[in-house]
Amino acid sequence: MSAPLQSLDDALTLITDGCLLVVPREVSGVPMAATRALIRRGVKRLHLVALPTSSLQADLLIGAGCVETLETSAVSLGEFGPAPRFTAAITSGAIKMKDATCPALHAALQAAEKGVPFMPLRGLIGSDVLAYRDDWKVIDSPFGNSDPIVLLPAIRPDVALIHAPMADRFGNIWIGRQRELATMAHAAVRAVATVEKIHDGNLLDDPVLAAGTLPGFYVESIAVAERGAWPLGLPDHYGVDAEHLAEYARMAATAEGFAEYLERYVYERRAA
Amino acid sequence: MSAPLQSLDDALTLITDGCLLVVPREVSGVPMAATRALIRRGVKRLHLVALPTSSLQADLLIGAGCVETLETSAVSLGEFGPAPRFTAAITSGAIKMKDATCPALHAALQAAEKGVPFMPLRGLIGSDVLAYRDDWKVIDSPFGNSDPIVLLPAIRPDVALIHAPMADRFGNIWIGRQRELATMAHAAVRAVATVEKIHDGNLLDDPVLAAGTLPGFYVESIAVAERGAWPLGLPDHYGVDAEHLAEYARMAATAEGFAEYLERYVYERRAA
Amino acid sequence: MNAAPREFRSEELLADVIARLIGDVRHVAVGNASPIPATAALLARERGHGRPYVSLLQSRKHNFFTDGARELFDCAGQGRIDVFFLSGGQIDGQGNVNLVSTGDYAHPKVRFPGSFGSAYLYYVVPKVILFRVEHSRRTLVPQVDFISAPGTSSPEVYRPGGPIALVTNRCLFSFAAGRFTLASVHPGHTVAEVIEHTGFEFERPETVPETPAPSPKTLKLLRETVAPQLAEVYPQFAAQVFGISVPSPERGRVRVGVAWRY
Amino acid sequence: MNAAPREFRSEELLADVIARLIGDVRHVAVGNASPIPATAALLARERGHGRPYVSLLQSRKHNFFTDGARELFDCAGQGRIDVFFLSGGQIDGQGNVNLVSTGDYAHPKVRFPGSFGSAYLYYVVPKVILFRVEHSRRTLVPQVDFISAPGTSSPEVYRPGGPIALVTNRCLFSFAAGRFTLASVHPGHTVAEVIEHTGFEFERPETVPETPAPSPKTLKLLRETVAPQLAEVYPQFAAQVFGISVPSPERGRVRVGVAWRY
Repeated sequence: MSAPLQSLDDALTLITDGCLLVVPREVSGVPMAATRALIRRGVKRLHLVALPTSSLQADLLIGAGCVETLETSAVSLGEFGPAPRFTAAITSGAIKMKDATCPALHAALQAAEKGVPFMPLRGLIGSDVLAYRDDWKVIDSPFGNSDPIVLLPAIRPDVALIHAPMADRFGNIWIGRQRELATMAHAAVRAVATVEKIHDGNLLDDPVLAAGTLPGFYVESIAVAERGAWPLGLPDHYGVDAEHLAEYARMAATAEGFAEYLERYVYERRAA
Repeated sequence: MSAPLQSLDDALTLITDGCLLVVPREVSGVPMAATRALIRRGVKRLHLVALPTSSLQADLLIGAGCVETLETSAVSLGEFGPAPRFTAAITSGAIKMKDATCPALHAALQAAEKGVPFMPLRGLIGSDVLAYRDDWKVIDSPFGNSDPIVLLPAIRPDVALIHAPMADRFGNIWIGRQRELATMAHAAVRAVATVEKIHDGNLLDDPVLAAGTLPGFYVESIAVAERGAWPLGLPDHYGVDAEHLAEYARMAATAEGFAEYLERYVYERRAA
Repeated sequence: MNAAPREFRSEELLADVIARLIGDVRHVAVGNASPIPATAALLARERGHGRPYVSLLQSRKHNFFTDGARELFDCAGQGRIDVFFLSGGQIDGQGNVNLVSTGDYAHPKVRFPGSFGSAYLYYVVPKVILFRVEHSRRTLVPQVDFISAPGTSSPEVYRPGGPIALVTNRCLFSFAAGRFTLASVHPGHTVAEVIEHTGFEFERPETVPETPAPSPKTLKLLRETVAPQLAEVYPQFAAQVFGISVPSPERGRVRVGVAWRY
Repeated sequence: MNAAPREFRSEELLADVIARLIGDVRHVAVGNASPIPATAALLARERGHGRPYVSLLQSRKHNFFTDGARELFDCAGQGRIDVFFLSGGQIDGQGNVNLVSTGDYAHPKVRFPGSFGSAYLYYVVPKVILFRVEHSRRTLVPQVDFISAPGTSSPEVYRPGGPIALVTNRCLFSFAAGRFTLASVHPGHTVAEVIEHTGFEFERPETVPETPAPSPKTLKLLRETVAPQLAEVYPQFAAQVFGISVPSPERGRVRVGVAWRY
């Protein structure tokens, strides 16, 4: 396998209109530079799965009109308040929402990782989360007490898009404790990554680094994007840009303010 | 949580007669020093699950009369031939055998890890592996083509027994790429470990080491056992002792030779 | 012992109340944006001399998970998490919580962030403590518009867990047999006020005790021992409530419960 | 091209046969104690200028897995493994393999190690190549005593994979529609001999070709490029077959196929 190192725009060509795209939760290393590049390119009709939640990334993509369907457990700016474009899109009916609960998304991705059509999950029974999901089934468990249990169909994304501290020239990516990034890559047909930097040598050659490495076998393309999670944080590397997120929360509160945000921070590439 | 560091015999007290014990495959770091200590103590009626296969460890425990039921996908000395005490015990009917296939055991442990009563698995249908397992069920998948699929009940061991390169005084254990050791510890009620050495400081404080660390929260007791996998190997640390395994294969070919092996290498502690 | 009025902040009272609810358990996990439950969990750990084990999911230091974002849920499924905290845009008298939306689900009036892990954790964690500072007829309703997770389940449903209490800025409710009971009213508040501001019906004893104020020993523990630990995860909160300031390069400002403002 | 007899070892012929069966695929995985399939996979990679990706499960160097022992099976379930190798204590004419025991399962005459991953991988890997050096009526039987994994499945069973061929020390069988067909007989062996030593019935064309001997180019690749790579995992085999000796602190001696001696 040769190194799949590419420019950011080239690395993202796999993410086409209508694509089933999985992205990680807000604290796992969110590919924000890549997200801005996708918005600039004008990707459309994404079926976006946020594993299991999202913050700025989903809100930006929704506000920019890139999302047709959203499947996740929550979208919020956390300490900075509700996610305004998500909230507006849901109340106006602009996107289709598939409400889930965190472990259901993890299990559905693990089903794809394991090549099984479904995974069972406890909980959910009697909730409206289940009531509104006609793609989830309930069976009586054939073991023990024949009690009812939910079966979740596998989610096999077309592309998993992640951001990580480093990659090597063989396509291996160091993800550390963020092991859901490995599950996403395993579950998806193809994985695309941005990284802070390139590691000299082969990450798999060092047993200590290898323990936190996603093998390049799963990775289709990689682009270097320094501070590529900004304004979100990258665990153990940099924190969130609180001032920027507060500014976003203020600007995105209205459609006009959001358009101005896009103009200033996405289209003009000032911060990308 | 204070450090659960103990002497080898004390660390193993959790492994009682009749215990459902899970042990790792022959190349993942097998707790052989601990196995010899268990034989010396005379543990009885183990329900031994080898994830997903075993070599010397299962053969020794079976030959020494510690095992009532064995659940695994294969027992063999690999390049050194069949596992003689396993083979003898099966043909004489001395132990109850639950034949499995590797991914079924991984899935059954993952079911316990996830707190679900079962996991689905492809394959198996039409095999005698399935035919002889009345604890496995077949249902028609409620998704897609309603095709038949096997459901495997969760295996929740009383104890997971592992060997690893190092632990710290907080009970954290560095397992590296041998992530099935984490699944075993998660799935089991309690985990017991031997390690080559104690790491100064907290393994979770360093993000690179943390990526390969099983948190101490899952670990009940730890004992230091230098070269604790001998005569098997420990990945990235030492290889198998081929001469010893060849000697074992020769001696264990007969009940008398096996008794002599136990006397020389287990009871006399020469090599422990 | 001490009838003289003591100076304490409501956050300190609430943390003390929650710490008592936690009780003697092995492991307490605290989700995101929950500084008061986090304070309570750390307080319980100080009182228990290191027990319970406390996981603050927002923290790197107080968070042992190394198997990715799923480990919390797997851990709960294994029965290894004894106490968790949930909130809700609406909570009703049957213990149902709503983290999704008000009005019709297809055409919501107000949208909340979403159910997070509630539709699972509410079922499998033995002691779930509901925590909602705002105690009003808007938040505590007769019937939630969307059940993110139900307060109780029918007997055939696997459910080792569920709610044990609801803590608000006015009072403490206990929860059992599908109903809330007013357990105590916080100093400075009254039963009449609780009735006025609660949208659901609840049981109450003839005499409702006052929530005990935090003891001097508790206040000392909170201010001197717990607060500095808290500052890593909730620097803004620690500064506001305890006057503790620790620069943290990885964290932004924290505004309490702001995700629930609507 | 070259009618003169060439010197080659049977292991080189078998590796060449298997390399052709592998064909143009993305990923070949080779299990434990399989030096000849490993040789073939590395040969295919040399011919393909780096494609296919080869995973030797016994190796640290030629093994990219970092998610523990389950990753091979997960990877196969994802459809990311195109070729795998299986053997068996018994193989029958329907492609069923037996890795468990002969005689009655409850009271076996001979016990083999066990089914390993066969009862899964045989179903999900598109090209499974059966490899059994010993070609005898003891190993190639009319009907296996225990089906570790069946050669075919009924149409309702999910089965994207299965056997495509059986390679022995005497010949190559192809497999399709539930039956073996004699595809070629190795140099030095005859059709009559194959019939005599095969316990199951099989199809054969009127004229059965001879298995082509490895070309000089192939032999050069094997000896000069593949053998040194192989020595990391199979030092004994590399020494015996190719005269290559690389000291390896992590590996013991390898005896080919010895797990199947009975």
